Amino acid sequence: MLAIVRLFAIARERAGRAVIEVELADGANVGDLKAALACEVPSLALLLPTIRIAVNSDYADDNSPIPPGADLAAIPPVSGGCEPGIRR
Amino acid sequence: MLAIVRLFAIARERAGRAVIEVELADGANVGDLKAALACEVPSLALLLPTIRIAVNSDYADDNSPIPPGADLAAIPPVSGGCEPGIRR
Amino acid sequence: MIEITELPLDHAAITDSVRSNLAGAVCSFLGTVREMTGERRTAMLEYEAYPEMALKKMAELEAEARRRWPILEAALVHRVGTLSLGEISIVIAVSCPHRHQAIDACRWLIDTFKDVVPVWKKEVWADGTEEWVHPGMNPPGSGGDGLEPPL
Amino acid sequence: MIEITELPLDHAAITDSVRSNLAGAVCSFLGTVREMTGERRTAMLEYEAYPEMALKKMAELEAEARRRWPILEAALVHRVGTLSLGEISIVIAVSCPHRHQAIDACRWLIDTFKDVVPVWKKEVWADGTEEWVHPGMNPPGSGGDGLEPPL
Repeated sequence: MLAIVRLFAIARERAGRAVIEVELADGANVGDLKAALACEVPSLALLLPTIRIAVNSDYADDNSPIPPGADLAAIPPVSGGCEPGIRR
Repeated sequence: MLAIVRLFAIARERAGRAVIEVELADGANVGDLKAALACEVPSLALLLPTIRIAVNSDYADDNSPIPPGADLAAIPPVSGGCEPGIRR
Repeated sequence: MIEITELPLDHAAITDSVRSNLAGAVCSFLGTVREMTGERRTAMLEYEAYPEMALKKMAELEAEARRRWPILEAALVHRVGTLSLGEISIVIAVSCPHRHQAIDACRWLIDTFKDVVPVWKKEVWADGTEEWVHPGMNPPGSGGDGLEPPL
Repeated sequence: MIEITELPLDHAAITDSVRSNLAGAVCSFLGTVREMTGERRTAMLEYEAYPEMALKKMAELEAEARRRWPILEAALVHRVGTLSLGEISIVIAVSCPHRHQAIDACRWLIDTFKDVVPVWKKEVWADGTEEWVHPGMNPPGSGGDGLEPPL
């Protein structure tokens, strides 16, 4: 199946694009997707350990299945709001 | 010396006036003032245990001296703000 | 900004007064006239202050808060007189570099304000009765004695 | 009110939107663009969101906050795009019957927002360099890993 993954923030900038399409085996899970992304876009490989994948707007772990047609996104650590470097 | 005491809120309403003048011995302290107030205005007697006296806009205890000409006030428990009955 | 006023409070202007390019966070607290207290319905509130002492204590609160947190700007404004349902009785606004500083300072300021600043509130209930809200003078069992302001 | 917008935030309107006759307390938090971070000077900030997911997570945060506190009204609004010094990036406003409820709920909402809502910030420093603020991707020693959003 074809997985269409939106990229944001540093992931988008490192990849040089806002969307990546990768071909996955049917029944692939999020871990498989991350492995495919690392192959497809080597510039993302070093970021991937800190990136979470969202499946249909929910955070998913590596074992989560990827339903066909799911909305997929690569989510770098978030920092909405106003103050860097505190509390983390 | 003459002590001029401002009354607020329930103390003002119970006394029926906003200012009380009482004659004190020179060297009188806040405890003496409260005793004089209880004699002068019997309707305040039951309130006095919960009332604090302010001397020149600071809370004072019974042993505090009363300088001649001091601004004096009877301060019922305060409740500025917005929510009754919580946290106390 | 430290103020006691009979005029309606402009919370937007008070909040804007503490904004700063050095601040990453602003926390504003508004006390508003609540209609229901348990089963009882409020018609309006009357606030009375001892203005000279209130302003002095408010300035002391701001100074103490500035010792405890890196406050850039602070505003404490209380309204007195008769307030209708939903109207604002108090606004406290604080700006700090970081968010927890601003929120903690704002919380400490409103808590301590209610302990030490000589402002009193009278409930005018919808049934026509009136009642001063004096912690420690209210019916037994309603809680502490309110006699030991920490400042 | 749950919103992601490119327009400047009207904090007064957002705060007014949560006022209620059933509330005795309103707490509003504003995140603003701070000029100094340590010795470094910010020129502007750029915010980027994954809007669909951000709105969903913001609605989940509001729902969870309503389970934890007796919230009457809540508003969560984040701005995206380029923001100048002092401008407001986020407003969170909450009304509750009592003050600690409103302050605690507001604090929890801003903390949890920053943990789970997909909004990112890029510092554009006054020296012309740019830097995404990604906790856990920043220089070693800058703190936790930001990898376990609680929701």
